[in-house]
Amino acid sequence: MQVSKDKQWEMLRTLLLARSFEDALVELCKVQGKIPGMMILCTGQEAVGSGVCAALSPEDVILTNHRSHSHLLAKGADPRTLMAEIYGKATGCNRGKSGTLHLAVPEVNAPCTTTVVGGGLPLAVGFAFAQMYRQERTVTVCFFGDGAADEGSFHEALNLASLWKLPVIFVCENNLYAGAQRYEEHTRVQNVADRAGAYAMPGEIVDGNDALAVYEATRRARERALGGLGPTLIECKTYRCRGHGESDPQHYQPREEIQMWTEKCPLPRLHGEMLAQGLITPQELEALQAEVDRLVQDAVRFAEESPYPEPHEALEDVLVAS
Amino acid sequence: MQVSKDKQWEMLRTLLLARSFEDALVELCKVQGKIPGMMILCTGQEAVGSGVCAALSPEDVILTNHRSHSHLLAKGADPRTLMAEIYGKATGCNRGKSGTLHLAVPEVNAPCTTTVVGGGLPLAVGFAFAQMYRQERTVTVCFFGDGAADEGSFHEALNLASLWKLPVIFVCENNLYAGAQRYEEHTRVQNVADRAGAYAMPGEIVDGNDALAVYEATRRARERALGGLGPTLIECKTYRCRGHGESDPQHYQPREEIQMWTEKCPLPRLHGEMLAQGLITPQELEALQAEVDRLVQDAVRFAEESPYPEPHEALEDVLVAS
Amino acid sequence: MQQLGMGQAVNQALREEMQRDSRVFIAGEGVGVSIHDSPMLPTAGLLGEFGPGRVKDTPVSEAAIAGLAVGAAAAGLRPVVEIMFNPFFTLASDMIVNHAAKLRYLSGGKSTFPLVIRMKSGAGFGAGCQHSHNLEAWVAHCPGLKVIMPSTPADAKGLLKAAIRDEDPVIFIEDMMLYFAPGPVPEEPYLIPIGKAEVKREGSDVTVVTWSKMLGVAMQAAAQLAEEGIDVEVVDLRTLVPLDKETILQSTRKTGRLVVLHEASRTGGFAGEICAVVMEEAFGSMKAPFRRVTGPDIPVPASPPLERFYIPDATKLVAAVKEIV
Amino acid sequence: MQQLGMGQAVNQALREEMQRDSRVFIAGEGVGVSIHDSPMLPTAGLLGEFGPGRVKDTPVSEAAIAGLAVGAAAAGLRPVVEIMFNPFFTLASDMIVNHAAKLRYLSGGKSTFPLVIRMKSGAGFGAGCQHSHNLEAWVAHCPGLKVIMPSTPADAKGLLKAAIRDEDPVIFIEDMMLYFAPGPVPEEPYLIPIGKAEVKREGSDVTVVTWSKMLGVAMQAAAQLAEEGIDVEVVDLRTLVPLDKETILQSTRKTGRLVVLHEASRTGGFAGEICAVVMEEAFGSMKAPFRRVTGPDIPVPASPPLERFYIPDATKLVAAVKEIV
Ligand SMILES: Cc1ncc(C[n+]2csc(CCOP(=O)(O)OP(=O)(O)O)c2C)c(N)n1
Ligand SMILES: Cc1ncc(C[n+]2csc(CCOP(=O)(O)OP(=O)(O)O)c2C)c(N)n1
Ligand SMILES: [Mg+2]
Ligand SMILES: [Mg+2]
Repeated sequence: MQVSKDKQWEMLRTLLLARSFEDALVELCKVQGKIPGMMILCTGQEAVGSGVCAALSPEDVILTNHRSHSHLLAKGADPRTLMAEIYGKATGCNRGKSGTLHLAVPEVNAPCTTTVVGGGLPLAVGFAFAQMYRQERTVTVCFFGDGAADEGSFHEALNLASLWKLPVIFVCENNLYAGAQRYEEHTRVQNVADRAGAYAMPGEIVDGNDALAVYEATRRARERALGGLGPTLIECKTYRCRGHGESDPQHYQPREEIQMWTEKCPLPRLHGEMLAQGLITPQELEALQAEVDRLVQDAVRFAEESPYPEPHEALEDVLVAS
Repeated sequence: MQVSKDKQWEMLRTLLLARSFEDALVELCKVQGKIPGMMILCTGQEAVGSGVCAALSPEDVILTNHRSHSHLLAKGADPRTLMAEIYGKATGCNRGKSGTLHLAVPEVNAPCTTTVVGGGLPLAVGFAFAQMYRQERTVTVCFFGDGAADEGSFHEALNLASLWKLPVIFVCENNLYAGAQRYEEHTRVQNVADRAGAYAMPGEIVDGNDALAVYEATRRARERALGGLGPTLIECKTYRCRGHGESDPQHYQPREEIQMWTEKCPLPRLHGEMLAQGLITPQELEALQAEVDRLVQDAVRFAEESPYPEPHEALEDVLVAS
Repeated sequence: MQQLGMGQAVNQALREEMQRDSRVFIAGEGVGVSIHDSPMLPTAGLLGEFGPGRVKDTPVSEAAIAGLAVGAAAAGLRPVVEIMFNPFFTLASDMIVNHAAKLRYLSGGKSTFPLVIRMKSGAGFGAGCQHSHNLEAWVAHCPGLKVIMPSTPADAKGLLKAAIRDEDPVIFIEDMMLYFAPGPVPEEPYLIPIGKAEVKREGSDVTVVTWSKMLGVAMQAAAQLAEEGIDVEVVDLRTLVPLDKETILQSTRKTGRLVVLHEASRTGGFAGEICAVVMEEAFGSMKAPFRRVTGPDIPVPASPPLERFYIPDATKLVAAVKEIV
Repeated sequence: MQQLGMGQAVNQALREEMQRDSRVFIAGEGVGVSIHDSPMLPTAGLLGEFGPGRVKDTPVSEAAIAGLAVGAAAAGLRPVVEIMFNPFFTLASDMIVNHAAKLRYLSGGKSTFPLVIRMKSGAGFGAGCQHSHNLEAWVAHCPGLKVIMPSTPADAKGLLKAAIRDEDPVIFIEDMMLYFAPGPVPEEPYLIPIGKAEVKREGSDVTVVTWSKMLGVAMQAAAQLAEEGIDVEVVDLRTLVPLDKETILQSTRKTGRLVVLHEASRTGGFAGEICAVVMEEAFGSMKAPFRRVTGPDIPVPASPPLERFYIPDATKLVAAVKEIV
């Protein structure tokens, strides 16, 4: 099935936006003391967030993890409040409580983000249970890494989701590394998707650098979920082009490997095809790039100009009522 | 391959012993206040313990769970100190600290028993790691239930054991129930053994009421392990003929189902074949039965006559040195 | 008034709240079909009344059970899930401590987590330390959680109903032994506010602060001591977090003497918090050293005489009170 | 004397013990190949020296890591495993609390579990509450575990070596911020006994009991207060369990005043234990209310001004001391 021009544009736009956003962060991180905490980027993996979110409705829920930027931007999060949160500013989407690691944007149905590896998986069961309980026509997507697939939480969550046929899509972003461990150093199973069988759940492998393929797989999984057929495990094969975090010297990642994957970059992959098919013109592409760059510059300016929270604001937001 | 007569006798003896031991407990539990705690029996499942342990060397380690009697007796544990522990007596194998639920018998390389469902699985990784580290020619067996296969600990343990090719045999005793939940009410995967593939580990299904089949499967898995080929997951299909514990009225277990499985009892299954093949005579069988019954009566007498621990002994055995 | 065990009182609370609010559901191991038959148990009969859509038996998967609650709460339902025994809290603790308690804060106050985790606690049934291990001090040391530990069936009912209606995550700990000790429970609907201690016995000589099953021990000791002319005030915390400092301070300022009684092991137990609060805010009124009467620093042993040795009793409490009066 | 950060001191302890005893191995996430480059980190270089047989990188599987330690210890090895950050202790807590701490007791003293769990703790690196959450009070409330929380590189080295040689399970908690604050460490081999506090500064007016990173705050405040004529005695616990009551009591009997300082959140923190011990055994000597200076009852926030607000500092300690002197 041909993906509509609009959808392709939407994906291209979020791909460009995520990349521009993170490219800005790479530079900002070089300024000592500007960005607090650990900076974790998804450069090279953006097709996963873009492809998945393009297949969702605004009411669908996503749960992301420490590597969240492309997921959140693709779901529609405002780059300004995201950037401000990353700076630790009062205008940040989480008022400075989260910082860069647990960016949560309930406004776009990304209601909570956990950086406990694997932590999102049991939460997804709860969100999807609520969707089924209320007979909504919505699904929950949980993004997680290949490393997370070794946590006990993965196992318990997939078993329960399958047992109750919950409307959830488990999206494993296999970027070939979990911290400094290569995939084959942390498990012997050839594909994470092969684990789906352990829960009598369909498992699908897609090229995680191909936004269109990710989109199609998500669309199918979403239809299954809405049809009452239960969850799907989708494994997106991709690559972490930068270090685990910005302070990681990447000694353990072979230069040629990084090079090879950089050549498979999901951005030219999509706009190359779109150009070839005449879905976009070079001028339009340039204009789109300029538009997202402006958004990012604006977000950085917003974050820079925003105040830090007052120290005592730390005491707020713990409980609704105490 | 024909299993030797000696081995068959050994298995038959431990089958009869475990059954006799537990039949005594059924009666003792009816006496109000005699046996403290929850009494959990393995009636009908004894072929698993007997078959597995017959394939092990004395130096091999077993880790068992809340349903431990047949495993421990088959590994050679003294019925007297087991029974005394079940009574909560000072002469019990664990000085009254454990009671019936965590019977540990380091003397026969059953060094610690956990009743946290699934808890034995990560421990088994540690024992097997030590065996490999010291280049011993020994293996570790971990017994667990079908319910335990839904715990996160199962997943983490099997992944790590496979990754490091540890000499461990994971023996799942699928007795069709986890508490009051039927197997198909707690997971959708058809067989627990089907999960082995999720760890690139061989999985094998055996008739858990056939001691000879269990023995053979264990022997093969042990050879694999000693040959450096790593762990095996063996699923023994069997049935919990009594309730989860002795206070369970078993409302949820269909009478016909219990009846059907009672007819598949592992004791006549083995001695029937042995009689047919002339490996044992009716008189020898009767004598063997009488022998184990005497052992059990002696164990009960020992437990009855033993003193309770002094209250302050509760303070001992926490730390080696404090 | 109706006489109910605490399990029955919990059962009534669950039933009433499920009838009142269709967002409330329960989940856990054996909360529907059970290996037990007794009508004294908290979830007896609920499956029949509310059906399998709202009474969810789960696999043996504590992390998934807790995660279910956290996610469903954030999505607007009112989960009440059960962790069968307090030691298994460990297996759910990441979901409860790093998620239920923190995700609201991490969202900057945007998401809410109105959930209840019910757990059975307490020694006395011979099951040993992997089933009996009181860890209320753990959850009480976790900002973002509320912690309730009722001592009577009536309190349990009113507090559980309040917990289910609360907007924040609540840990609700039931001592199993209390299931089988009937007490009066009002028939008409009522709630008991979270965060209020109750003086269960007024007295002037010494304050005993306690909670859960140990209230019975405190009342028994108080009766004994009364015969010897020692007048004990018994403060039942009911809620550990938020802690009702007012009531504790009022009582200790009056009596000038403090004994804290809990079943959990001694070192690091919640008694320390009470001692600290009193020494911060009522030092001037205190006339004598404090005493803690607690389980010893050992795991709970299984054998009956050992287990009895573990559980604090009236004799130990009487002795401790006499040391400081 | 050599000047080392605490990570380097830990590194030396690991190296020396691995050289001495072939049963010692280390395991954890990134203990071999790491995403970090710094020689200041605890396991830097050990993979190269001891090889992949004894330096085991594991999958992201905290329960399996802890279970590996428990099983291997019972089988006679000497595991030293790492749980990367204190909040992830939750995921390993069943293996540590229900297994490492209890299985010896459950065996009637027959099995032993000589293992060390190393964990990084402490706020100050802007990662937020799922990475920064001091939970030493949890492990200190668990019979069967020993708990060490060193404040200086020299203490860390001597205590870790003692922990590795100890026959019981030991939780060893390192504040990450101390990795980057060099201090003197003796070159010659030495051990520091578990269970002994150290008076890091003698004084006569008030006792400050503290541990880990907060020692630096205490020493700084003591120096400030000295200028105002207030003479502070600083007791560094070093080991939380077993607790060195003698040293605490000796000091508080002398000064008659107690402030406890820790980074963990306030309610249910280990300060309560210290307050209780002193009120049980040194009531007669106490001249003033106690004070606790701790993190507030909130998760650790990420934004720099909020995180600074969270972490107790010398200003807060000075103020607390002045309230009671
Ligand atoms: C429970 C837990 N353990 C360890 C960590 C530290 N940690 C953060 S990210 C990470 C690697 C995760 O790998 P993967 O799931 O593949 O995600 P990726 O970083 O590759 O996107 C680790 C170990 C953590 N945050 N949570
Ligand atoms: C972590 C944990 N959760 C719950 C329990 C309570 N429990 C004891 S046995 C059991 C059922 C276990 O089923 P299975 O693993 O199939 O073993 P079986 O009893 O059938 O031998 C449960 C839920 C427990 N002991 N530990
Ligand atoms: Mg990865
Ligand atoms: Mg079973």
